[in-house]
Amino acid sequence: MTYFGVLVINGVSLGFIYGLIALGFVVIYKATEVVNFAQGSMLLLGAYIVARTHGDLGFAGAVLLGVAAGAAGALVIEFVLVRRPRHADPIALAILTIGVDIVLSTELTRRIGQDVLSFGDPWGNDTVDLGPFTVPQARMGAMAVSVGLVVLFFAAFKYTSWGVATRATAEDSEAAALMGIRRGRVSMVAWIVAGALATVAGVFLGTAPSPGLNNSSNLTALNAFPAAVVGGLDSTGGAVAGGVLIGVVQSLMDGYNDNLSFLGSPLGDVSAYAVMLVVLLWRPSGLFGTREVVRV
Amino acid sequence: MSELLRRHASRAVIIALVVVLAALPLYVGAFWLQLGLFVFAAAIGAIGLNLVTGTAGQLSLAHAFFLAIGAYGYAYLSGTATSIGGGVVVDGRELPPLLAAALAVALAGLAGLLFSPIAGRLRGIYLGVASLSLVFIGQHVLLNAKDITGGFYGRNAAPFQLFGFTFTDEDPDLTVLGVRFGQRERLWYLGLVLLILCYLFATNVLRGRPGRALQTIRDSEIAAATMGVNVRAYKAWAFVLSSMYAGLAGVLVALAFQRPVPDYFNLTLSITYLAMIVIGGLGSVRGAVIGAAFVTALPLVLTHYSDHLTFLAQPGESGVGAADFAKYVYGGLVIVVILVAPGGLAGLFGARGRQTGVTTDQPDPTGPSSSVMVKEDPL
Amino acid sequence: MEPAPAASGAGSPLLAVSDLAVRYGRAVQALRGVTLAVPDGGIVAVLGNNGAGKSTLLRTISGTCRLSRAVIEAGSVTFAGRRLTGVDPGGVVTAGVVQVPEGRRIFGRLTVDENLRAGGIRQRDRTERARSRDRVFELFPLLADRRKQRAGLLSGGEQQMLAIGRALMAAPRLLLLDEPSLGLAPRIVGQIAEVIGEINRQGTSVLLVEQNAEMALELATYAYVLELGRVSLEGSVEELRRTDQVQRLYLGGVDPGNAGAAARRERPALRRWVANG
Amino acid sequence: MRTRNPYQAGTRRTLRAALACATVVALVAACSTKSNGGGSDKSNGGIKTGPGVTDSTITLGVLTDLSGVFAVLGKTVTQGAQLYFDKLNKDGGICGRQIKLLVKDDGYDVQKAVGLYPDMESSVLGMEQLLGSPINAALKQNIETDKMFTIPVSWASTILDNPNNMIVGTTYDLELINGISWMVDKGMIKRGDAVGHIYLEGEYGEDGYLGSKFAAKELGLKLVGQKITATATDVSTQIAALKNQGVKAILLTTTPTQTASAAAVDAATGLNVPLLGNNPVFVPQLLGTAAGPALEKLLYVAASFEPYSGDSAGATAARSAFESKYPTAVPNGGSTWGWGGAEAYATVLKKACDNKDLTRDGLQKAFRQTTSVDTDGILPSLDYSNPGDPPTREALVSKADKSAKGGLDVVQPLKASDLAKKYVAPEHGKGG
Repeated sequence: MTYFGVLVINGVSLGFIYGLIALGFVVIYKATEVVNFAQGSMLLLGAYIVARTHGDLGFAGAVLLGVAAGAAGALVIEFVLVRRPRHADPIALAILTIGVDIVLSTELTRRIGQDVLSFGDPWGNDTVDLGPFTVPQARMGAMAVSVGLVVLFFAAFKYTSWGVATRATAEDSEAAALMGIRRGRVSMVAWIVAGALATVAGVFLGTAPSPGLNNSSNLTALNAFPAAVVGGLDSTGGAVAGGVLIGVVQSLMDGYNDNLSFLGSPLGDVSAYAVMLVVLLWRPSGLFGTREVVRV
Repeated sequence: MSELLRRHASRAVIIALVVVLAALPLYVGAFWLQLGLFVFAAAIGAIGLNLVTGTAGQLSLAHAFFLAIGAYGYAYLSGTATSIGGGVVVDGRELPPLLAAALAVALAGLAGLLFSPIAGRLRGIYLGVASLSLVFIGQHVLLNAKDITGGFYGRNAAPFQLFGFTFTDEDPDLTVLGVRFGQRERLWYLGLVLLILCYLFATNVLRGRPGRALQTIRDSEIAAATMGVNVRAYKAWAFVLSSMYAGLAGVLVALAFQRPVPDYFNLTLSITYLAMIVIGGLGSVRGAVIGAAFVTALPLVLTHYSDHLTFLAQPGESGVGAADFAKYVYGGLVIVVILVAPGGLAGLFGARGRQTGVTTDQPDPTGPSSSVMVKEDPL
Repeated sequence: MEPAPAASGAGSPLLAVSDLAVRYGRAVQALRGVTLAVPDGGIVAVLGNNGAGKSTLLRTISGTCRLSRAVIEAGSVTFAGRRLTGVDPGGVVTAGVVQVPEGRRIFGRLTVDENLRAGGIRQRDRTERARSRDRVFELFPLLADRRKQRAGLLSGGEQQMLAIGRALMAAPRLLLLDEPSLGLAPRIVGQIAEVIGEINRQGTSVLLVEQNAEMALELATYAYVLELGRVSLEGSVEELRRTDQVQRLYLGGVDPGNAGAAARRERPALRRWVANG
Repeated sequence: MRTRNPYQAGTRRTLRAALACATVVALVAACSTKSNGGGSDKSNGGIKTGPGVTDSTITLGVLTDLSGVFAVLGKTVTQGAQLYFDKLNKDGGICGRQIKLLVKDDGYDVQKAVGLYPDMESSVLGMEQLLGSPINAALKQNIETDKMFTIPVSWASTILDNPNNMIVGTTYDLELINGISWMVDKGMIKRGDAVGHIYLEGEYGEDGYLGSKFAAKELGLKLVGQKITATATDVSTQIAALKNQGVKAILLTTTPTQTASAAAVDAATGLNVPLLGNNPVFVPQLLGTAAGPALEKLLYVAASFEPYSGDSAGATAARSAFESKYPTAVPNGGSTWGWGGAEAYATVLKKACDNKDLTRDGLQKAFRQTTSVDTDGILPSLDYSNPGDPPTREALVSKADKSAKGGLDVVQPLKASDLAKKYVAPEHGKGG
């Protein structure tokens, strides 16, 4: 039972990080109908800046700079690329973000090389005891910060003008335009938020129990894809729930792989995608997503 | 009159190209032949992906999975039971290679058919993301179903045979105009013929009723449905056809590799195929071929000439090497094409521009099937 | 022909559309030189069949025509002496022109309150915003009762009220109404008409685009008839009521047995139900 | 296509030549260079020479990863080999010929490797380096057909069955068997204990697992395996599973990042059991991460070659050459092994020279006559006379240590344990 608990805690703590990335997918999707395949590179970009500057700025300063850089990077992508073909079809834009991802991730992984970059975070390898469980402080920090960010995000999404404007645009962009809501601004803020969230997620992916940022850290964003889709691409709550679900499923599948050896091994990565496929068969718009409204 | 002339000129160019390609094995070395094989395989695969993504507008990232089915299907069906290392013994069906290849293509089509209920239910980007999962599940199976795939170690693909003629270095020894025709030369012609057939088939499909139906679906599924197009059936059919193309490309890859390994059939491969059809020009068969040639050849050719390309970091130096540079170029081209040249390379080079319809990001608002008209009809 | 500033008679009109030509793509010419005016404080109606160009006219004024890839070929829109052509939708709202879209298009997943917030998003002044909200709740007490409810759960008439209320949150000087009576029961249409009259009495000018000519001619003082992208008829409401054309096509009074006209009205309505369902 | 110009590199014929060949049947073989691209054996000054060999040079191929996930390893190994050949060339080379490396970067991409191989095939005598398990697997057929004498940068016992492969060192399974024996000797684990093994999906990981399974069976240990993918960076779930089984030690056949994660979680969860990894689990950069202290406390690495800091004459020479050429680079054991591998290859070349046969067949023959490669202590003496058997069964154990150059310090010199001498892998004896 304790073992089960450990697996669940591991899964949940990882799941919140997935949730942060997935939230970025969702907020961009809601504001612009674009699925951003460059999220992994944005994560790498912000985290790379943190890793390179923490020596001079300290952890907190580096994180601030990294978040700003991640947000700025996202903004550049949005501004230069995605905004220009304003009426382009979302699939073409999704492919465009794949192009961005190829270029950006090539450059960043080339720079990182074989290094394992640490962030100089205050948690180190210290742990916290929760009853029978021992959890790395960094993961507790990740959970606390993620929960904090998610709450902050939901509050902003619910109560600020930006939140209202984004939700209105997501529902009916032409009607929103008639209210004077500028879609460009909604989209800009969405990309900034996604870039910032990705950076924070990147930092947590590189703190204990991971040794640091390396040239494959961006691939974790691939796990956030199933998270976002399982929850429903247009559901912010679904992103977080999907992240936690995927994190827990992966952790349990890995942890009990011995009992599931007929499925082959390792099961962690593939289980995320298998879950996604099953969910999509059952609910084509994810667990909490709204069915696509078809307007002729 | 000038239209007629242009068509003749265009046909002449294509025939000239085919003649040049047919003569090439007499002149060029192993590197170029191997490269050519990859290009032929990629072009066939790209034509297939283009049917489903370029023409029907269904984003698919599962192409690597269907290629794997073709490659491993062929290796398994034509192979014999052998020990391949690490104490693993792979099974085989020992079918004649031609039959094995045909069945492998059919198998890939069947996989497409099995996936099509999912594809039929999902719209737009959801389909793209769902198709991602096939690649991951495929990799998992390739690595775990060891007695069929050989696991990480791969398994040998039997040499191709056609009516007793083997596509290997000997048996029979073959010399044409003084050039010894080994495995690569022979496979070159096989690949070339298959590509020509696939090209002609695809252009015919697109020119006919199914092509128009697929374009209508891309522009608006609702409009297509109201016009009497059976959307679900056509989407399924496009998926099946596209996976069969991928399966054939997979068979060629298996023959070119001699030993397919799971590492190859990963997400990067799917993305590479997507890059091919975007760079070539979505919706255009010719574009798919041009894009496939460009994306496949670029990294290899750059590496081949890297000694002479002084702006590239030489092996061992730090800086941007040929491999990275190729990625910048084709990643950048994907961006540029979508931003400014929706017709892709085919649109730039081709006399008539886009051949088989418009690109997804600019539905022609005047067309009767266009979503814009349906959506914004100023009633 | 210079349009008469009609009833108000005072100086230059609040909204002046002159020689407007708009085209979709290469083939569809939606407007072919439309000229009309809305005087300050007036209610002006635009009548017309499907495809006459009514929606395109409103889209061009509100700056959203670019979203549907329409191109302004010629002409201009001027509001309170300021050119609106080329101004983005946000700028148009700031200038004081707000459109209530056809089919209501309320944000169904947002609450009533949030819909109103979305409407007032360009209003930076907090007290102004509160004043607008009070005004909306005064006009539509029902919305005040349901402010926490999801807008999608409202009835059709309530949604229309919300759509109008939402537009009023931006405190417009000119309200553009695109077929507010569409799909509503006659009793509700009456209520809506009353509210529009009230809004106008409080000082907001109204440009009302309608197929329901009865309602439009009730409210308006001056009206235009659009046909195939051109103004085919205009005049004061009294004058127009007397013309055969308006009688026959829009009021259905003269020839009750005219099945063709009836069918013409039936079909588009049906089409819209499909479209928005 | 970019290939219309028949005069481009790699092209050796013209249309005219081809037509001439068609008419002069007798000359067919002579003018058709492609047909004998694999072995245009000539006799030259009493020495038979093959492709890649001229009067003054012997060209060897290096197909490696300089831009992909294993770029750092590929780079340092290549640098080590180049430094060795630089020294050798200064001393006069082999058979009076200078050794030249033709280096191509495949970025750890299978298709690129398969595409670039024919580019090298006809211009090199053999492959001094071929990096990557999937690439070795994909090119296996070609290597066999072309009789290409190759050093794979891989230590998997599965490649022993290819008679053209020269494994420099012992295999992953034997590294771990030696390492586990050492742990038992040191009292870190004892009969009846549970031992965990986190290993990668694929050749590398599964070969290591072969060794741990054997050792566990022989030594009465309870082995708990946890397979992971190469991209996983957090192994806390796996460690939790092992902790649940009460393991007393954890074996690692992982990427360096995963090693660091394992050490961090091992220490952080209070498990604190020693870690023993195969030679690729470690790069010195790990010691600068938050996991550094845990690694220094817990990590041991089993390898059949000396780390960068090794004190043998060979390792010292390799180190001083590296330091003078690349004073600012972060050193790691790759260059040391690269140097040793080059020396091993040179040993075979010298033998082929003595046999007056610098062809691929000659190389093959010389290879089988090589019973003791001496690398001045970098590696144990290597014996290639038994096809399919590892050239050595010895391994050393080193410990992560920040103060040592290259981050590793030897705690147990090269030695073959009794268990290692007894071990038979599935491939053993199958080569040739």
